[in-house]
Amino acid sequence: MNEPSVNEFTIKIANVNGTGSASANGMLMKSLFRMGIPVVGKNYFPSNIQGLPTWYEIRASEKGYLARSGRIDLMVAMNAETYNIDLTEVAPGGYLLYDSTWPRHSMLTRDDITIIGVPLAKICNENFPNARIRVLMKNVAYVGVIAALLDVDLEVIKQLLSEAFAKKADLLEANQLAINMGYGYAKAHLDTPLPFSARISDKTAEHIIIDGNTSSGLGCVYAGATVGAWYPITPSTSVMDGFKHFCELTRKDPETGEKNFCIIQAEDELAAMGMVLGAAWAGARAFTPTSGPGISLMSEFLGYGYFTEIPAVVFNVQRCGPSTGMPTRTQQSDITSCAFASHGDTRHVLLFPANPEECFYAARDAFDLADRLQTPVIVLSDLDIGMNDWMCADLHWDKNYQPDRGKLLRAEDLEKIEEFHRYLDIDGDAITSRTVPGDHPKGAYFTRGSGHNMYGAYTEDAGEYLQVVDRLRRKWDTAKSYVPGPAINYSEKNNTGIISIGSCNHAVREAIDTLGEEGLGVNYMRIKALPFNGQVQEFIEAHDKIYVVEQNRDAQLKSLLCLELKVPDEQLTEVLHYNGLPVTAGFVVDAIHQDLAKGVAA
Amino acid sequence: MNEPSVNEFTIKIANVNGTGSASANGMLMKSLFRMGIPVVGKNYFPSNIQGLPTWYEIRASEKGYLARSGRIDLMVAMNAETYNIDLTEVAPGGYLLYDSTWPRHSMLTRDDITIIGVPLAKICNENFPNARIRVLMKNVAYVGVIAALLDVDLEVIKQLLSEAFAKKADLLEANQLAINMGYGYAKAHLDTPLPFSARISDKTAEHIIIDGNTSSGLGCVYAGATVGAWYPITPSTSVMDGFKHFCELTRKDPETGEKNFCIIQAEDELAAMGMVLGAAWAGARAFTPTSGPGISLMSEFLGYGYFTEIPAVVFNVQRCGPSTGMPTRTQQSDITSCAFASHGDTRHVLLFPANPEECFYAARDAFDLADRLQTPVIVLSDLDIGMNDWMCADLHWDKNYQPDRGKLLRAEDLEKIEEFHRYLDIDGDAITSRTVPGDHPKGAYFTRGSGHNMYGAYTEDAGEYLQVVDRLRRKWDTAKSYVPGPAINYSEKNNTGIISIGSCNHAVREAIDTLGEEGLGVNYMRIKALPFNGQVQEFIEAHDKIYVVEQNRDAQLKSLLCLELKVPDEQLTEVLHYNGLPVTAGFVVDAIHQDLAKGVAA
Amino acid sequence: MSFMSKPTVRHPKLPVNDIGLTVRDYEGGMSTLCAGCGHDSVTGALVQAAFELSIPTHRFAKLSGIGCSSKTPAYFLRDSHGFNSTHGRMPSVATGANSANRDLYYIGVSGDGDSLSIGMGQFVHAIRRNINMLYLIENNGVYGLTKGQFSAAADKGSKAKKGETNLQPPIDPCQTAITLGATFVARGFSGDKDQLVPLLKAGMKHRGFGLIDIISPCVTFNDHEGSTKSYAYTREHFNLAIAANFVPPVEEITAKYEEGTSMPVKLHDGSTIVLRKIDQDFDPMDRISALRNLQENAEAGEVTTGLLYIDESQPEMHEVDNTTKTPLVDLDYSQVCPGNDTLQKIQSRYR
Amino acid sequence: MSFMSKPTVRHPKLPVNDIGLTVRDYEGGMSTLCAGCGHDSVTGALVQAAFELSIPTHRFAKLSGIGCSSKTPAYFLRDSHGFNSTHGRMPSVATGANSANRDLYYIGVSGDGDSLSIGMGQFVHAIRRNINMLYLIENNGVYGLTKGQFSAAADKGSKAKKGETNLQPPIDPCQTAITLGATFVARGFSGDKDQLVPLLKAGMKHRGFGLIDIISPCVTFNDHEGSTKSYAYTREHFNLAIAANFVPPVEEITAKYEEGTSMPVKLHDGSTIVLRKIDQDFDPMDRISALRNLQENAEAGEVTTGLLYIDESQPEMHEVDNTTKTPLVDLDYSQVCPGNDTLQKIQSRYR
Ligand SMILES: Cc1ncc(C[n+]2csc(CCOP(=O)(O)OP(=O)(O)O)c2C)c(N)n1
Ligand SMILES: Cc1ncc(C[n+]2csc(CCOP(=O)(O)OP(=O)(O)O)c2C)c(N)n1
Ligand code: SF4
Ligand code: SF4
Ligand SMILES: [Mg+2]
Ligand SMILES: [Mg+2]
Repeated sequence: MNEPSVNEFTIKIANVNGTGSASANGMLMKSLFRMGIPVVGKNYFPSNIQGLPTWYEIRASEKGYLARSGRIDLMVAMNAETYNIDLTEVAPGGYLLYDSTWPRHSMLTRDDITIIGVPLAKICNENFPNARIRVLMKNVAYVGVIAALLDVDLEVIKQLLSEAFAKKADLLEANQLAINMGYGYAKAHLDTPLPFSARISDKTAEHIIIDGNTSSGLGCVYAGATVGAWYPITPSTSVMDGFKHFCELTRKDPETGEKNFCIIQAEDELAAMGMVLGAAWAGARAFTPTSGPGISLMSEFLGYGYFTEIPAVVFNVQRCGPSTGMPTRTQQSDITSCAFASHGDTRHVLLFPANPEECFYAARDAFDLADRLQTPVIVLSDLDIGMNDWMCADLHWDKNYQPDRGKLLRAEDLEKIEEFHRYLDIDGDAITSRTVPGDHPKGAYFTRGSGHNMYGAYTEDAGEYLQVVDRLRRKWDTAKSYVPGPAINYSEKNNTGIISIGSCNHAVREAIDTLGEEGLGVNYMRIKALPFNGQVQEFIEAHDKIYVVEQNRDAQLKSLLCLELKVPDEQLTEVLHYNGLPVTAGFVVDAIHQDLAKGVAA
Repeated sequence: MNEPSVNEFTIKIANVNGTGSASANGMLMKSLFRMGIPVVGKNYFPSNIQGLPTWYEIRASEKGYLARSGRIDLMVAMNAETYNIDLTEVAPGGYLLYDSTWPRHSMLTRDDITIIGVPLAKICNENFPNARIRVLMKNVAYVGVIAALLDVDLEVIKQLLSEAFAKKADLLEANQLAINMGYGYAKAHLDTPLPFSARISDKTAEHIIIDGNTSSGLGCVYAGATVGAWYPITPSTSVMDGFKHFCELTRKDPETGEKNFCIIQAEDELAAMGMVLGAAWAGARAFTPTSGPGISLMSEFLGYGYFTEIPAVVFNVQRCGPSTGMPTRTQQSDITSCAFASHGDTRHVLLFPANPEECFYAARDAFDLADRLQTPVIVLSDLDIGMNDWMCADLHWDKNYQPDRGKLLRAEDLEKIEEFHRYLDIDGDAITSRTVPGDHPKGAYFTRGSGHNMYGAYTEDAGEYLQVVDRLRRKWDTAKSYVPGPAINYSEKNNTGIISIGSCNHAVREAIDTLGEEGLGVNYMRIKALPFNGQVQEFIEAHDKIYVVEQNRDAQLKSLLCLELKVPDEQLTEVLHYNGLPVTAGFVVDAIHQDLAKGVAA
Repeated sequence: MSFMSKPTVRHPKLPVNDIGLTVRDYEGGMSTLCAGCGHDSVTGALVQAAFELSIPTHRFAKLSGIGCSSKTPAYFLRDSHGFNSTHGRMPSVATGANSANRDLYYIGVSGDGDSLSIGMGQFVHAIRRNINMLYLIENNGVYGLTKGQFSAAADKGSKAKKGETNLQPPIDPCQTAITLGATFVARGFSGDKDQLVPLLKAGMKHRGFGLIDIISPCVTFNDHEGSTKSYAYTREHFNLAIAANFVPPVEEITAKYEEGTSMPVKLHDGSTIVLRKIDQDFDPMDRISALRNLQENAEAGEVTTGLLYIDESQPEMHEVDNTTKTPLVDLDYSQVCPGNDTLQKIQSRYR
Repeated sequence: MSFMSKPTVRHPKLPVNDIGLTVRDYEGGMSTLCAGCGHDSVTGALVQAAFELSIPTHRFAKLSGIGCSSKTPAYFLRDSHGFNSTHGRMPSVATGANSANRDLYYIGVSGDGDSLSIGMGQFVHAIRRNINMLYLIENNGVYGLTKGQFSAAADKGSKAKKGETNLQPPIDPCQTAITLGATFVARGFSGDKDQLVPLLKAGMKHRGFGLIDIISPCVTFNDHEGSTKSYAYTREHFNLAIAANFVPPVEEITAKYEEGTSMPVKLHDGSTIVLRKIDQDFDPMDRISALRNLQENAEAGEVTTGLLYIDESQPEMHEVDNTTKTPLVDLDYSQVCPGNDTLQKIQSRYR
């Protein structure tokens, strides 16, 4: 960023976890948002609780590019331990802010960037008596400094502070003091603003800043889920935190405290999945959030749900595998394991939201699909979507929405029919009717993971068995017309396409713009669900060259496309990013450049 | 079978389980075997213990066709409950033997077969005083009848009896009496022999009759496995029974009774897998046998083994899925779930033995591969191989065999080197060295399923993480040159091929002969392992048309071929048999006929 | 063999219960277990208990894991919803079902393998949550369905059919449950229906988790000499500690109870269990006494039966959670959707 | 932060143990836990205990599950093999490792979440098999690593940091283990190293499964007022029942013990634990007495610590199984391969 620019920059703040920097960083991001500037906050934190390096990255982009930017304009290097690496990450021409209370090691410097020292600790030590407060206020103080450097509206910050500390006057005062100290110091001692800075804009009206786990939890509330069972696991834990929070807020009888929901912290993921199946079988909308290891543990039960046709909803907030892997890093590497979770010929319906907004509506869709298709539906988000702060359009709830419970016969429906058979395909769409236990004697049936015939009776008969599993396979075809189709940006002019999925979206869109500026027009399809429907097939057929951008090592989405749509491998070129950090537009552009260069060389 | 024939027939005996028919049926089969006639015995039994229908099918084939034949020449209908279906199964021109003590329902008959009544119960009731003995001897008596009908050598039967009841004189006497009664009755009242019958031959020398689970267990003994952990599950249970039996026989100190092995009946499959990983990590060759649901439950640990590179051996004796499915029916439907078991970018080395003989050697190969590749290796057999009686060539053990422990450094090796790093790829083959806990301080390292760098240290660094997972991917390539290549029957004349796997083998070979007689030359490749190596690729490339014959609904082998070798879908035509019974040659031939007819019609 | 294959022919002379049903209406499909299997007797006792309680059949939910024992829900209560889950995981499914509908009678049927090996974790946590259900372990000391391996309930020294001796100590589900705070713990014997039926009735009516460990011999794999779970062994070492008699709410308790030996325990629906001490040392209201006696008797090789421990004062899961009294499945969507206005309000925090 | 990053600088004045190592040699990598975390103190005590026992470092195998507690094996015994397994599954891995090599000292480190929720089944069965290992539960009443949810060890009424009250009854690993037949059960407190070190030493030397439940406060999520697992609460309610002193084989036991209050217990390697009753009601040789006291004290809100139960007479897994004395990993292939002749003989049965 060598030319002065407005509302296009990335700040990265290096810190140590457990020092309270999160709220300061969040405040900085929100103040930009309130100034009307599109913004995104990404948190890179360790898998421990206190004392290890942590980073927070804020990208402001008037143009609305909200992927990880891949370049750092201003590094706030508050962690001596990582100073060395942090220094190297700054883009040429960029800035590094550090705490000059203590001298930097002389060797650690660069000529192509500007180093800014502010004696943050010193200032705080002088102004705050208590040790813990000093640590906290150092964070607030650098926000003050940055506000000055970037010309952030101080009033906005102060408003944020007064909202946050409405009930804590002493803290409000301390925070305001720290902001002022930082701001004042910078104004007095530094060249402000920097060549890149913030200016009031209008791009964030009717938008919110939210993480995908919170919006997933909120979506479950609105979708009418009444039972949630879970076992804590990073990065999915806050889905249930969100659900619980909003349930407590909206579904508790103000007088009796009685709850219109039931949340169970299970003993493990096997149990969580069992609880969801039990509750869904009993007629409730039930769900469980988890991450990779949980999916592995749920495999047996997922297969049970598939074969017995129980509508269950699972949120898999993907993290970096294999095994425990890097639990606080992001990946999209559970696509294969979710699609085929469990032994035998099992396959699952998947949804792929791309951001918190879509997580909210995906919750609704997942429950509707699960009920209509009577099968487990897994929503695959990831750590990037689930735990980072994304700017999204306001959420709305259609007041006419009614849950689509599918072929669920309640007592009054059963009264009207002669006989009920659980697995009899009356309508020819491979979907059969189910009932609610306790409703009516006519509705009683026996659910079993062992061989059953279309009347629900136990069978070991080859023919009866085939009737059921072949119908399940046909149901997969039915599912194609029910699941959300892909999001497509198409122009006949282009014969190159990109297919991607979930949290790759922002990076890909930005990459497509970049490529467009270079003269390479690229069409775009974002997959939203498995099974793939006809539109997916058409898009692929309409292009000579297609890049599949995804965040895993083994090209899992591409593999599924090849398998399910019988696409020849050479038609799809893999673009794989899987180091645990969110993919950037630059990575996508580079990969395509490289591939094109290969084409030229060949 | 309308013309008189010798040593080519199939008998099916319908019975009720828990009535002791198994030993009588086994004796019948073995007597044919001892006459020098190739034979196979298949047991179709219910998932319960007593009182439900069960069938035993014996195919004798001088030509050595030992797949399920798909046609019944002689039905022995001992179960009134299934009489109706059993009757329909007899091939036109065939025979049905029933117990004429009680009248048959008049409606249940057929004109195109011959019905033979023998008052078995009556004969037994007259000759045996005790009720339990009567039930048992009825089974022996029908063996006597069949011996007469098929001209089975009575001396062979008597020899078998005297071996079986060497220490039980009274039982021996009863059995011999029952045989004689049946034989005598038939000789006196029936036209014997039938148009198809048995004649002394010489095709079974240097062969044994054994089931694949027993030979797998035996293979583990010879491979030097010292630790076996398991949780009982049909149809894999007898793998550990076999291992235990042979260990007790050969690895127990005759004086102290001390055991050179340790078998643990785990509390479940998760624990069994954990035990295997623990024991393998500690330096032992360790294994666990299981079936589908067990694989699902082991998923998390399998991924752990992959990422931490622990050599573990798993036998998956596949049964009919999804979920609990039909536990006493066969399928090959865990190929996908085993290949990708666990979340994240995980993939496993698989072996596919085709019969009990191969199970024996596959055990050895699995341990050698696991040790060389330092990764879990899953041997996929199935119920048909594992629990049925197959004729195989004698097993031999190379006296020079030494376990290939791969890069396992013991104390003396460590003494020789400067430094040891668990995950450092020194040789460039993506395989690193490991050590045995307790051997030497220099060998100590820390095993973790979380992010680790090539020195084994914990990491959350993107670059260090990539080094490890990229190496693991390269190890997959190394594996290609270590795993057994396919078995290929190739002639340049043919441009049609069949690819198949495991227990499909006999049916496919027979089908190829049939097609050959019709004038359609077909080449054949049987896949023996994943990953696929270059030969697999070459075979596919060498053919215009390839049928992939496998026993699951979702074309799992074909899918893997497409994915791994980037084969275009249209080059491979699925032939899928998945009703739980073993595939027959007829099914394969019909499927190919139908496909060819489609080609013609199109 | 399906539970649907059996036509319900009503015998005109069969007695009917308070809701006009006969015992036949509480039966299920034909059993496919071995002739003489203890589990079939438990099935019979369950049918009797459910009939005598006059509960409408469709108000039961019957759940199980995998095993011969776990097959039995197909053989009773044909008109009840059934859920034959995966091996060892019935407790979680029952917990989930109960969370969605607190008003049904939940009967969980499990085996000693199903509950004490693969299912141990879930068993423990269902107890801890005090799920309102009746939980039966049909305990035969072996894995019946997989052909006779020792289970974790096999006694030390017990002999397998082929002669092998079990060398590991057994897990006693009753002692474990009492230690973990279970609120209703009993032991029965499939061979003693008179004792079992009242225990089953009490267990169904108990508020919270009711465990009955039922010694239920496996005639095929564990009924030989040397087995400590055979009919013969159990009959011989049977030791009834606390007899229980179930009295429905409407009936008056007429008998006089001697102080200290007989005691009525009121259940939450107004019915009563009348307990009678046979073993005077045993106090079924006192955890430690119950544990001590169980342990001492076990060491002496005795099979202690009866209602071993009861505590009606503990809240079950929904009471702990303060869930609404209406079963969640019966809430209308309007009762759980906060509406768009609330959504807009909520979002003000995210700006 | 790896255990490799820390250079071992040997201070010349540090005392050495019988095999010439200093306490530094028993340390590990730098801890990444929160400053003040109880788990770090347990790490310190382990280092001390291992040092004092003079066991060569590479003869330990240290295993764990997942959690803050389960991270600690990286922070002690740098020269020992470590196995940080999956969540809740350390017991099975330890069992497998032990099956392959019976001669190492196995130290399993777990948390209350790791052992009592997801790991409950494996925990129970490791006890039942009497695996020869020391098993530590670093018990803080919460899931530390996932940020403070209640664990199954949280006491009823204990308050979370944000104010929520736990309403479910706790699972006490000690009571559970005693009921299940564990042969060495102790409770310690990370804040009391003097008591902990001898317990650790005794546990390492105990033949069979040695459980120490160590109250180990989580300063970040469970050290506030209202928590019953805080430093303050534990200190205040700390109740030492049975003090234990470890005496190695060579040392003579010189002190005189008063009949009935002090008793030496011989361990299988010749060392001794000298037990001293502080709480006179407590008999650590008697299951029921131990259970009764634990339960009564728990009801009174007390944290009973010390060596709660010990039984040196029970065989561990290999003794039960009669495994060869040579660790299986050290058998030569020739000792386990029956050879081709035997193979041919075996096959005669299959003809
Ligand atoms: C995951 C899984 N593992 C193993 C099995 C095989 N299996 C079926 S029943 C059973 C044991 C049943 O024992 P128990 O619960 O005591 O029932 P019983 O047959 O004795 O009544 C086992 C191991 C299975 N069905 N699923
Ligand atoms: C299968 C699986 N589920 C969930 C998690 C997430 N997880 C990590 S640690 C932990 C709880 C740890 O609690 P505890 O054992 O008490 O250890 P502490 O951190 O309190 O020492 C959980 C749930 C995981 N790693 N794996
Ligand atoms: S095997 Fe045993 S438990 Fe199973 S049905 Fe037969 S007798 Fe009952
Ligand atoms: S979160 Fe708690 S348990 Fe974890 S390291 Fe910090 S203080 Fe210890
Ligand atoms: Mg059992
Ligand atoms: Mg904890």
